[in-house]
Parts: sequence; C-alpha cells; structure tokens
Amino acid sequence: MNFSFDVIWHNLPYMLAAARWTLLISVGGMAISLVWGVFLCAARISRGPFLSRIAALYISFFRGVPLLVQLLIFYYMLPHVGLDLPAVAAAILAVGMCSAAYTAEILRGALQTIPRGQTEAALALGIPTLSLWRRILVPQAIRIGLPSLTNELILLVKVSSLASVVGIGELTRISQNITGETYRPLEIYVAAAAIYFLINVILSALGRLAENRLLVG
Amino acid sequence: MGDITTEQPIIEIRNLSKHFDDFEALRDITLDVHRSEVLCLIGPSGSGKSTLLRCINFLEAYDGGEVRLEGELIGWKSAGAPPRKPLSGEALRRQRQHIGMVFQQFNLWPHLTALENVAEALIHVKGLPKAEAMTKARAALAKVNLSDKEANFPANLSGGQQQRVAIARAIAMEPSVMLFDEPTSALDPELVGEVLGVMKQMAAEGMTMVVVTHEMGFAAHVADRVAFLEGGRLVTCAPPADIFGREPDDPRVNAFLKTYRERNVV
Amino acid sequence: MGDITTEQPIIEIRNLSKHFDDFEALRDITLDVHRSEVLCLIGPSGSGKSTLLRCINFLEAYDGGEVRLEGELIGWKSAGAPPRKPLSGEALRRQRQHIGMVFQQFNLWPHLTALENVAEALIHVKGLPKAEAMTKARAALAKVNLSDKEANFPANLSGGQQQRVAIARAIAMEPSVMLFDEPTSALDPELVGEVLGVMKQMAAEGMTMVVVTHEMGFAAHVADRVAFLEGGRLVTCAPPADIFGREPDDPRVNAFLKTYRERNVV
Amino acid sequence: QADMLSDIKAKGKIVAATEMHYAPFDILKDGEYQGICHDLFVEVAKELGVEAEFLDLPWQSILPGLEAGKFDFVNAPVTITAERMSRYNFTLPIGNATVALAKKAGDDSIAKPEDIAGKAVGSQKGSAQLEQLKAFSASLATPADVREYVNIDEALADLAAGRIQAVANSAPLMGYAAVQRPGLFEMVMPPFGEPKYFGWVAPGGEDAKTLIAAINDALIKMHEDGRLQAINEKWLGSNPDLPTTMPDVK
Amino acid sequence: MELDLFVRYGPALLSGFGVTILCWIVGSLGGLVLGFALACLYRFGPRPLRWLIQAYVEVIRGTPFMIQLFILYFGGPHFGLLLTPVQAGIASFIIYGSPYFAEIFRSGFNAIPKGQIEAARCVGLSEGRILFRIILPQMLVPTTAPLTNFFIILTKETAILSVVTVPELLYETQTMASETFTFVEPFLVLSLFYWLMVIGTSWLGDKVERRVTRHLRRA
Ligand SMILES: Nc1ncnc2c1ncn2[C@@H]1O[C@H](COP(=O)(O)OP(=O)(O)OP(=O)(O)O)[C@@H](O)[C@H]1O
Ligand SMILES: Nc1ncnc2c1ncn2[C@@H]1O[C@H](COP(=O)(O)OP(=O)(O)OP(=O)(O)O)[C@@H](O)[C@H]1O
Ligand SMILES: [Mg+2]
Ligand SMILES: [Mg+2]
Repeated sequence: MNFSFDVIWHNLPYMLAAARWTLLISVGGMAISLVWGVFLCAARISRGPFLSRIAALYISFFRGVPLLVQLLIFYYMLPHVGLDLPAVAAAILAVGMCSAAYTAEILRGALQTIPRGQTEAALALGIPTLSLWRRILVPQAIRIGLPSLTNELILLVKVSSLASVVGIGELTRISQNITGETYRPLEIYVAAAAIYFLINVILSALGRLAENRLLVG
Repeated sequence: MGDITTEQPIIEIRNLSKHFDDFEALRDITLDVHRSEVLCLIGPSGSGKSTLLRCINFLEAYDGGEVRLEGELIGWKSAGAPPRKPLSGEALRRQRQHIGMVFQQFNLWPHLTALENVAEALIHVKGLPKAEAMTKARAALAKVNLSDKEANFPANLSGGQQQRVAIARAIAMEPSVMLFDEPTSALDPELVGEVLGVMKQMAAEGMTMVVVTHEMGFAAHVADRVAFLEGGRLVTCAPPADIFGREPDDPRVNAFLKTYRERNVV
Repeated sequence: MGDITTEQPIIEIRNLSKHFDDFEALRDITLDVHRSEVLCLIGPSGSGKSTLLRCINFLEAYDGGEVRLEGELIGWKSAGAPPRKPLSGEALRRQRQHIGMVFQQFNLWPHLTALENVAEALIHVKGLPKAEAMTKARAALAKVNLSDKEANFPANLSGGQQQRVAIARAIAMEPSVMLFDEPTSALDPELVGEVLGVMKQMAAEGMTMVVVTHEMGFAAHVADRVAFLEGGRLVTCAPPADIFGREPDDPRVNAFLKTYRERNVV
Repeated sequence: QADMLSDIKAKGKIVAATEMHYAPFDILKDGEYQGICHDLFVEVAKELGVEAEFLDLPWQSILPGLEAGKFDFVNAPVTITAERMSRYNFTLPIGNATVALAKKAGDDSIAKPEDIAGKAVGSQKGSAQLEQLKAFSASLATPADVREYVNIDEALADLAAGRIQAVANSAPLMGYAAVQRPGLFEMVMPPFGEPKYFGWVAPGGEDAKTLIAAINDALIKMHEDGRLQAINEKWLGSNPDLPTTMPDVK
Repeated sequence: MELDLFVRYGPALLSGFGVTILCWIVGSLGGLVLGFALACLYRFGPRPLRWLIQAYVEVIRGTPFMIQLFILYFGGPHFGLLLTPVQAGIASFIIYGSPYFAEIFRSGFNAIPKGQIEAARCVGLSEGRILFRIILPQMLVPTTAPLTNFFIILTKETAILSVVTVPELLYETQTMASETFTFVEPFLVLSLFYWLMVIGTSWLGDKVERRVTRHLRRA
C-alpha cells in the first residue's frame, strides 16, 4: 500500500479551514446543550406534572428522531412556517437542542446520587431553588456525570458533521470532497480523524482536569 | 404545660400524625413550644423524634393535624382534613427561614469547605455581601471551636468536627427557632460543654430551641421542659426536675431512664 | 500496662504515626491490646481516635511504625522505614476477616435492606448457606432489638436503627477483634444499656474490643482500660478507676472530664 | 405566476447547488470548487447576465433543498432518465454518462467489458449506470456479482482492497480515477451499454421552463463558439461529442 | 404516499431492520461488556495498564466511527484482514462503543461513597463480590440514564454501516429512495424504525432505573 503523506500535506490547509466550522458548531452546540440541558433536567424532575411531561416528551422526541431529520426540519421545514434561519444558526441550534436531551438525562442520573439530606439541608436554611441548583446540585451532578458529559460533548463534535446537509463545508464534508478528487480516501480520512482526535483530546483533557478539581470535595 | 408564659406559643402542634406507608411514625401529637423556651425531646430510638422535628419545618409532609409557627400554618395551604394542598415553594421557603435545623446526619455539602458550608446561606438567603458573610461564618465556626479547619472539606473532618460545622451553619443564620437533632452525639464531653454554652447563650438572647437528645445529663441541664416520646406518641412533657427526679410517675419513663442512672452514678 | 495478662497482646501498636498531607493526625502511638480486653479510646474531637481505629485495620495506610495482629504486621509487606510495599488485596482481606468494625458514620449499604446488610458477609465471606445466614442475621438483629425493621432500606430507618444495623452487621461475623467507633452515639440510654449488655457478653466470650466513645459513663462501665488521646498523641492509658477517679494525675484529662462530671452529677 | 428566470435576473444572481464530489464534473481541489460543471455553469451565468453562486450539499439534501427553494438550480451532473424527467426539468446534456469500467491496474484478466463475467463488480446505488451494468451483466453467459455502494468512493476503495475486481460508473469519472491513481486503477475500454447523458436540473413545473430554455440557449451558443469543447478538452483530454437536442430517453 | 411502494420494498426494509438490530444489539452489548472490563481494569489495574487504557479510550473515542470502520474494512485487507461487511460492522461497533461505556462506568465508580467500600472490605468481602454486589448496583443509579443515552446513539450509528455495504436499514431505504425517486416515504419509514428502537431502549432503561433506585424512593 502506498500511503501518501503528500496528499495529506497538500490538503491539510483546506481541512483545517473546514475544521473551523466544525469547531464553531461544536462550541455553539455545547453551550446550548449544557445550559438548556440543565433546565430540561430541572423540568424533567420537577414536581409539576405538566412541566415534567413536556420535558419527557422533548427528550423522547430529540432522542428518538435522527439528528439528520432534525436538521432537515430546522433548515428546510422551518422556512415554511416563516422562520428562515441561516444555515450555521440552524446547525448550531439543532445540534445543541438535540444534545441537550442527552445532557438532561445524564444530569438526571447523576442527581439521583446526591443524598436527599443535602437538599433538605438547603431547604431548611431557606436557600432559593435557583441557588440550590446552581450551588449545590449542579456542581455535584456535573462532578458525577463529567465522564458521561465529556462523552456527550465528544459525540456532539462528531455529529456536527451532519451540518453538511444544510450546506456547511465542515471537516467531514470537505474530506469527502477531497477524496472525490484525489481518490485517496484512506489518507484523507486518517488526516480528518487526526483533526477530530485533536479537538476531542483537548475536550477530554479539559474534562479530566475539571473532574480532578471537582473530585477534591 | 403552658406554665412558662401566657402569651401565644411560638410553635403550636395539634393532633399531628405522620405515616410512612402503613407505619405510623407519629400519632396525635399535641405540644406547644413557647418563645425562648428550650424543649428537649427524648425517647427510645425509632420513637419518632427526628420525624417530629422534620414535620415542624415540613421536611416531612405530615398527614394529619397542624403545625403552626407564630400562628401560621406550616406547609399546607389550609388546615382541615386531607387532601390538602401544599404551599408553594416560595411561601414554604419564607417560613423555613425562621426555622434553623441541625440534622442528625449533619447533611453537609461535600463539595464545599467548612467555611463555604456556613457562608452559603448567608450569601444566598440573607443576601450578605461575600466579605461580610465570610466574617460572619468565621465567627460562627469560632463559636464551635473550629477556626483551624475552615478550609477542610467535610470528608476530611472528624465526626465531631462535621457536627460542629453543621451547628455553625444553622446558628449563623440566627433563626427564631432552632431544631437540633442530637447536636452533640459525636462530641466529646468537653465540647458538649462548649456547645451547651453556645446554646445557653442563644437561649438567653431569646431563641427558641427544640432539641432531640439522648444525653440525659444534657437534657436535665439545659431544658426548660422535656418531652418524652415513645412509639410515635407523646407520653409526657414536663420540667426536667419532674422527669429526672428520683422516681417519675410514668413507669415507662422510669424504665427508660433506669440504665442511664445506673451507669452515670459511678 | 500489661497488667492484665502476660501472654502476647493480640494487637500491638508500635510508634504509629499518620499524616494527612502536612497535618499530623497520629504521632508515635505505642499501645497494646490484650486478648478479651475491652479498651476504650477517649479524647477530644479531632484527636485521632477514628484514625487510630482505621489504622488498625489498615483503612488508613499508616506511614510510620507498626500495627500487629497476633504478631503479624498489618497492611505492609515488611516492617521498617518507608517506603514500604502494601500487602496484596487478598492478604489484607484475610487479615481483616479477623477484625470487625462499626463505623462512626455506619456506612450501611443503601441498596440492601437491613437484613441483607447483615447477611451479605455471612453468605459470601463465611460461606454459609443462604437460609442459615438469614437465621443468623435475624438473630443478630434481634440482639440489637431490630427484628421489626429487617425489611427496611437504611434510608427508611431512624439514626439509632441504622447504627444498630451496623453493629449487628459486625457482630454477626464473630471476628476475634472488634473496633467500635462511637457505637452508641445515636442510641438512647435504654438501648445503650442493651448494646452494653451485648458487648459485655461478647467480651465474656473472649472477644477483644477497642471502643471509641464519648460517653464517659459507658467507658467507666465497660472498659478494662481507658486510653486518652489528644492532638494525635496517647496521653495516658490506665484502668477506668484511675481515669475517672476524683482527680486523675493528668491535668489535661482532668480538664477534659470536668464538664462531664458537672453535668452528670445532677 | 412566478417566473424563475425573471426572479433570478431581478436578483442578479443564480444559486446553484451541487455535490462537489463527482470528478471531473464537480470537484473540490485546493479548497476551490472546480470541474466541468463549474466552468460550464460560470459561462452559462455570464450568458444569462447574472452572477453564479455555488452551494455544496450532500446528495440526500439536494433535491429536498431544491423543492424547499433554498437554491434555484442543481448544476450537478444528473443522468437523464425518463423517470427523473417526469419529476424535474432537465437541461440539454452537459456530459457523457455512458457506463464504463475501471479495474485494478495490471489486472490482465479483464481486457474488455465482457470479461467481468462471474467477477465481483461494484457500482453506485441508485445510479443510472448501475442499471446499465445490471442489464449488461444479465446479458453475459455467467452474470457478474454486482455489489451496490452508497458512494462510488467506497466502491473504488473496495477495488483497491481487492474485494471486487471492477467498478462501473460513468466513463468520465472512471477515466479521471485512472488518471489520478495511475498505479492503482486502470480504465477498461470501451464504454458499454446504451449511450447516456448528464444534464442539469431545475425544479419541476412551469415556473422553471423559461429558465431551462435560457440555459439551453446558452449551452447551444457555447457549442457553437467552441467554449464547451474547450472546457471538455481541458478536463477530459477529449471531446465527448454531446448532442444539441434533448436525447430520447426510455 | 404510494402504498404499493411498501408492498414492493417491505421485505427488503424488514430484512434491513433485522440486520440493523443484529449489528446494534451484538455490537453494543459487546461494547458494554468490553467497556465495563476496561473501566474495571482502569480502576484496579497497575499504572501502565491504566495509561494504555486511557490512550485507547482517547483514540477510539476521539475519532469518528465512520473512519474507524473505513480503516478496518478498507485498510484491513492491506494487512491481510479480510472481513465481511457484517463482521467488520459488528467488530467496529464493539470497538467504537467500548470507550464510551468505559467512561460511563468510570463515572459510576466515582459516585460510590468510599465508606461503603471500606465497610465491605472490613467484613472481608472479596473485591469481585464488592464490585458486583456493592458497587455495580449502585453504580447503575447515575449511569443507567447515560447508558440508555448511548444505546440510543448507537442505534443511529448503525446507519454508517451502509458505507461498507452492510445491508442494514439505511442501505435498504436508500435503495428504495434511489430506485423509486421518492424521498419522503423511505425516510419516514427509516425514522419510524429508529424511533421504535429508541422507545424500546428508553422503556428498558426506565425499568432498570426503577429497579436500581428502589432504595431511594421514600414512603
Ligand atoms: N482525610 C483527611 N484529610 C485531612 N485531615 C483529616 C482527614 N481525616 C481526618 N483528618 C483530621 O485528622 C484529625 C483526626 O481525625 P479523627 O477522625 O481521627 O478524629 P476523632 O478523634 O475521631 O474525632 P471525633 O471524635 O470528632 O470523631 C482531625 O483533626 C481531622 O480534621
Ligand atoms: N422514610 C421512612 N420510611 C419508613 N419508615 C420510616 C421512614 N423514616 C423513618 N421511619 C421509621 O419511623 C420511625 C421513627 O423514625 P425517627 O427517625 O423519627 O426516629 P427517632 O426517634 O429519631 O430515632 P433515633 O433516636 O434512632 O434517631 C422509625 O421506626 C423508622 O424506622
Ligand atoms: Mg433520629
Ligand atoms: Mg471520629
């Protein structure tokens, strides 16, 4: 087999440029996923049957429908109801809102390990719900759920490749295109994998760092 | 009862009952706590002491009867027969701000240091600026002799130290009523003395206290009245002298105190 | 010391020391425990009592000195100066089987019922058939007066009930040495009496016990010797009469017991 | 009734989508969109007097996107078939879509198309070339083992990996692959099956008829002044000899 | 919607669904077991092994499934590893899933209070027994939801197997789409099938979670 580094070297700049889109969508998606995920989780376990039902429905929808379809809906169907999002916005929103469903479930699982006594202590002191979540519950849930959350964020980076269906030339797409011209899929895909790997390894390192810091308590 | 003051009791408990599934943890408890009074709850393990405390600040939604704080019904929207509607979170929070609690299992927040555990509510409930809250929290920790451990996480504290953080966390909030669930169980006699001192001082400053304890010496020393619970019922409630006096009327109380007396009259 | 028997002590502690980061929790402790002896550890909160117990069964890897059980070094592969190699998990497990422990925070397994908590080790360590293990576990629960709660999960037990499950779990295993960390902190006086009875019986049957306690009455009553710890040092170790007698020699011990005496001589 | 042509002229630009993934028609080379379709369409846009804007989309969202009006036109090479013509408006042929084979370089067992009898041959799922291949294979004494791939890339990768012995796709693409990886792939001459053509696609319906007409006029003009031939020469090294009237399709 | 389409392509779609389910179940259960083993080795193994496992996790988790599959399937033959599409699909599924599962389980280990393990050691329970009796049941409290999540994610990753001609659901729907030039119907069917798998998985996850959180529910 003649593995050609030249091909990689030659196309790397274009792949890196495409990786910027991957990064943009990923980071935007992560922000939405984490923030929206916390609220979803709170709604999901709230006492109010209405809120919790809605959240359950949301989670079931966004986990149940393939992201590809969600993206197509965001980009190709929303215009029919008068909401014409630019492609990048649609991609970030779709990726983030879908990932939030998973994040919410991860947090819900983690919250169950926090002994009830801790919430009771906060209630007895009169700590407001928002502070209870922000200061007591979420930090600990994140601490427990961090490896799973890192998993989810890494999956999010990878799934950002679906943004190509709304015309964004992100890393996977551009790699495929280059392959279509060079007929060297192995080389190009290995290079693409390396770029994804780089992004994800940074994420993963950040996750471990946070985990080590949070685990002190 | 009612021999301490004629004004309205700060806590009124009327026909309180509480079930866990089909286990009756509290039945038909009627009890008043007066302003600035120290009421000790004693009784065998499993008699419902913690449950009673937890009903007072509605950590357990009691199912029968009423608990009132300064005349205001705790937890439920209306008195009367079930089904009743619970108060909104916000209303309940307002009520609970007047009631401090030290838990039997401490319930410290493991991801916050001792100091942060104490300061947390000062900042987020009292709304104190951070610096001021820290000063206050340090003062509270000093009261329970724990200044040198303020930076430790709960997992790195001894049992007694954890208990003292829990006490500091509650007293720093200066509530009008304090509920203590065995606040000295993990403390050595010397510290018990110190905590006792702190409690006496709080009592002198007008705080009302309900204290669950297994230390009869402690109860005898600090209580204005002692209530004896058994099997979820209030057996008796009287000044300590009547309870700890040589032979109290109630044979059950008598039996309960027997071993204690034997052991402590060395 | 050594006044009880001339045979080899069952536990020998030599120059034991333990640091947490740069905090010195135990320094240079030397202490023997004899077969069938009941040794009570007392001392202020944070003095290192729990840490000492935890070093005996190597839950804390002590960093200096030695702990020996029946002459065998606990935890490390060899005596001598650090760095030392810890024993393999299996070897440690074999050593620990002889040492029972009741934790200050109970450490029950929350997903198992009271009965399952007690029976678990009977089945999987002692290798008893399930039915027999259940019978034995029930007997242990009965000893601590908890037969009616065997099906409850720990979260649905009162503090004292949890503590009794922890005691039952340890005694059911019939180890040769028992380490109790404040085994009666959550118990009412009556139950303290009962647990005391159980412990006395175990002692009579030849079990060796090391008991951390804050209840001086308890210590005075049950101990063969009492060791007083402070700031990680062993201050004194003597029969209870010497310690609790009107004025022990050591001023520190004296100060420690002062409040206790005041409160308990009602 | 809207007319696409006047709308486009009013906007001053035409947005065309393609999958930049079909050499030598649509390729992304050195980060830039190039290829026969690119060069041709730039010229066509000039003739229309508008600017051309290109979008790269995966195949599965090109036709839904066209229907949702996210862009005006598909300048990807789409094989002209009767079934497709009933749904969309096609332009005149812009490329040769006749099926041809590629084999592994140096494989002497395949010298002409008929030699694939009994061998494993890959092609792209859903392509018109696949159907040609199937028909051809059925006409052989021992039919070929036809394998369907989602993309032609994977078929070529499997050819390189040795799981299949030949790949069938349009002659220009097979030729380009052989040129790009000379040591690896080799084209099997000649193309076989019925002659087929690639065209471009506009939305179905009446709105697009004037647009199609204008583009066809431009293409004919380019036939006449030699631009079309020049572009083909540049990418293929030969002239495909395209018809200037709509071919008959079955 | 043209119903005769479904009559025509029904059998193919169903067989595609079968292949998808096969790859999904075998692949993800294999990944689950491998992941659990990795998490245990990571926790209890010697230090060099931990580094090795961490490197494995980072590399496999950090790269896209498609590329792993591609390398295994198309690169493999260059090293003499000639797998059939379904073999390659299942093998790469197991490999791909394992680091995610390993990380989820690792987070589960962190959630068990140390004291409980100390108590178990004190009564002399063996490490294996501690793992399966004390740690695992409680570990499932925080991890059932992420595990369910990941099983659901894997249902969709099966679609990628189509690139190596595994005749799974997407492959068959694409056949249907490209042969009939319909787009909406095949993708509706596709979504429906995925949705079935997803609700099945969430239902099961729910059951497991209910079981493992029994002790947390209050009267
Ligand atoms: N993991 C740890 N890290 C740092 N310091 C620790 C840790 N564990 C214990 N300590 C400190 O070591 C000292 C001894 O703790 P230990 O738990 O042995 O006290 P103790 O005598 O049992 O007290 P108590 O009666 O309150 O339970 C305490 O000051 C405590 O803060
Ligand atoms: N959530 C629960 N579900 C079922 N039973 C419960 C629950 N909580 C408490 N109980 C039972 O209610 C009874 C009263 O419990 P409570 O905690 O009030 O006892 P206590 O008087 O505080 O005892 P202790 O002195 O041992 O702490 C006990 O028998 C206990 O088993
Ligand atoms: Mg209690
Ligand atoms: Mg201790």
